[in-house]
Amino acid sequence: MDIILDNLPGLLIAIPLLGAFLTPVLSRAGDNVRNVWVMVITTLSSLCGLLVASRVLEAGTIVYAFGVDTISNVIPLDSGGIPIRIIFTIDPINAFMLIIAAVVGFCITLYSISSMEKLSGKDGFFTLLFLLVASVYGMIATGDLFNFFVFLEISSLAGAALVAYRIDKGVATEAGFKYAALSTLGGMLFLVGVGLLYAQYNSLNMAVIADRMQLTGLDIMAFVLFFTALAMKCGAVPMHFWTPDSYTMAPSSVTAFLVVSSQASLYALFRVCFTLYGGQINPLTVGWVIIILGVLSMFIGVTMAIPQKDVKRLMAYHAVSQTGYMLLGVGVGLAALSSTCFSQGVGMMALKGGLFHIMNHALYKGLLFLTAGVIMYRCGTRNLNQLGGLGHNMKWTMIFFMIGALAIAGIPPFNGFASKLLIYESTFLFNPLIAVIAMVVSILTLASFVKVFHSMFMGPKLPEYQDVEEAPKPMLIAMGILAVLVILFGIFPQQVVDTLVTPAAFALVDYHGYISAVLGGA
Amino acid sequence: MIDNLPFLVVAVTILLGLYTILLKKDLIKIIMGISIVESGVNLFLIVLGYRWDSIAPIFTGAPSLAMVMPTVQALTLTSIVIGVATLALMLSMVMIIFRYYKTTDVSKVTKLQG
Amino acid sequence: MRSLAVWFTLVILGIGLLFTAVTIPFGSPAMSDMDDYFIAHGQEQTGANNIVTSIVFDFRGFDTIGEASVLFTAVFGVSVLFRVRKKEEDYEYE
Amino acid sequence: MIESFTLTTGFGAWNALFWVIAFVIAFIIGWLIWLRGEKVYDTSKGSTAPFLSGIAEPDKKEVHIRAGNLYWGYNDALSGYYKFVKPFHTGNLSDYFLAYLLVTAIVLIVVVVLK
Repeated sequence: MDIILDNLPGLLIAIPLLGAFLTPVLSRAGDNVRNVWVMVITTLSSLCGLLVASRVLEAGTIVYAFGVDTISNVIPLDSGGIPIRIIFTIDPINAFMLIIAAVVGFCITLYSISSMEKLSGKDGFFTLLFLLVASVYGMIATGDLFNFFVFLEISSLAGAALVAYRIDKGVATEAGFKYAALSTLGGMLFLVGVGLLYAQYNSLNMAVIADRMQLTGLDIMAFVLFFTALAMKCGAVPMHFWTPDSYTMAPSSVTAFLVVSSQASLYALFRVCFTLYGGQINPLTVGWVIIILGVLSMFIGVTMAIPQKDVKRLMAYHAVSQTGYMLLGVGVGLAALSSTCFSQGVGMMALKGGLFHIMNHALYKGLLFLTAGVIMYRCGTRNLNQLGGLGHNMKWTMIFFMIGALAIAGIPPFNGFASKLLIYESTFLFNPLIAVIAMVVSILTLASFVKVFHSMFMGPKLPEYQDVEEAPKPMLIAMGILAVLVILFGIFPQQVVDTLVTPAAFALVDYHGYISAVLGGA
Repeated sequence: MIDNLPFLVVAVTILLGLYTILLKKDLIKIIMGISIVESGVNLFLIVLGYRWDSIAPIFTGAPSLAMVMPTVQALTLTSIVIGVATLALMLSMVMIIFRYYKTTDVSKVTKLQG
Repeated sequence: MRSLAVWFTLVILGIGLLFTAVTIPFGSPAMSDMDDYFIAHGQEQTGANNIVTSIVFDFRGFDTIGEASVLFTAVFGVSVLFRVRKKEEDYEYE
Repeated sequence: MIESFTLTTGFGAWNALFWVIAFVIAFIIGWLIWLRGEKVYDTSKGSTAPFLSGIAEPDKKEVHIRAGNLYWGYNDALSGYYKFVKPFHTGNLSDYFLAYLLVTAIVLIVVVVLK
């Protein structure tokens, strides 16, 4: 038992990879065997993620090295204090992201078991899905820059193949190709940055580099390459163009997880700004760059969303807009923490708001994409101009959609409000104009979801959707889990902030803690 | 300056790749541009590890000299395989796009817009 | 307009890359502690005469798993793309 | 008890409980009104059909207001803004690359200048 608990960070990657490698073999035995196998693997991997997270929150940062029994062997005496093996470093913010990936990963796998049953090529689908899950876990957990690049590439490739999965007369392939090409270029430029850091510090470990960072000209070049590659992967305006395309054409369950995968890039962006270049790069400049990207994302995302007629494309633009909130919160945190004009409280609150919003966004946006998937599954169309009157037959879907829509618009008592409140209050103290923009964006979000709600669920029963049925049970259960979490996080926000978000925010700021956790002693 | 010729080659290669990506109109050519950038990055990694007057990091019967840095070579191996994999996926996607759109002109593969 | 942006981008990135190229010392790396460790101990610890092999398959073996997964992903991506599909699967996007 | 529902932001506090109570009260009022309604009525004689001043009920398809007709005023008022923003979303892959690399260049300038 102990050996399993000690090696949990390794199992985090191993279980989904095992699932991926064996799914095509086991699907020879029939659909039922494969479904059971998929459920077993996803349950185990989600449990594993949650266990790792809970151990981190209890006992502090886990440092796990591959290939040695004891951690002390990783940094031999004559290697100049550099870890020679690949290290997983899981501190509270990684734990926070792991919880998101575990919860959403479980829900979408459950959902896709029944949403995929009509389609061909299911074994390939689940294989790629598990690879995507494994790569997201890896991106979150790893403490090694090159290893991060490898997982980034797995997530781009698996994501692109899943986006293109439906083909849809070539349109889905177009979206997948755009995603693959952009993220490959992003990954390549990221690798240039890794090389630049390696050239100076002869290490690939984030903690070592953070410890030795001197901010030479090459480091600044590397910072820019990291920054834009990761900002592009998380879909910040004006690099967001791939987001609506690929979110629209992917199967809905995949879209819900692509949101998490872009948030893993977002996490890495914060890791680069706070830990890797912690205390070295000018926080005011970088903070304002992040704030400007965030404000642009919020505003352009939401205004582009309103006139859309494809429901998933509309939601995808909202994903861009909500990413803006996270960038805004963390950017304000970065800028305010360094500035002497503001108390530490403003910065920490903004940081907490931004991080809490990541979790809330993954939950309600996942829920919304899953409801859009139900509409697609039952009605065969996503065009808002053709839909109508579905509320008569799809009561549960309507309720779930309502919960998600109210949460994304920041209506209390749902979870979107709790995190937006933190962002509003701190941003207002930082710069009132930005807070006003954030509130206007929130109102526009509500307006566009009123439009969607009206045109999908309201109105008389249309003749073509006379006999539309409610979604199948597994899909309802998956949506139900997310909906319950949305409500719980909205009613008990303080508990969530205390147990998950505050440790994460402090871990993000405290880069000395991260370095000493890996290198031992300060 | 002239000592840094390999790095200049890397910079020029990456720039050529970026030029191809930005200014060529054909999807295949864009993929070629990405591939050129990849080659530039791989070359960059290899060049990083070079030390004057040293041999490949293999223990043979040769008189023992200084060896070049091995880590970057291992990274390059990984990076090459990743490059091949992405290339294969992107080319097959272009095949499917061509099958349905009957074109590989990047300005015509724009069904998703607005 | 577009070509202006393209040339602006290329010039700025070109300056950045050329600056990088002339700044990195070629042939005499600033630090080489980790690599010296590999050269000094790689043979005895892993039994490989080729140090690159010992790094690929031992010290950084986890990257190699990732690399294999990338290859696997690409293979499955291609096989999913070229699968035989049912006619009614296509969704008409307008 | 009440504290467990409160989110303290450091500068203020917000309590979810009151919203839940408000929702519950609103639901109860609505339910009471619903209870007072007519329990039995004859559905066979067209008492559920809409009465539009004696004109026949239009087709279901025409009753429902489609999404394209919603927010007409909003779109019209902001048409200048949309004329500016929409052309950027060309769907052309080269433009996607250009946006990414252009932002890289601009951030490079900004970070180097304001180091």
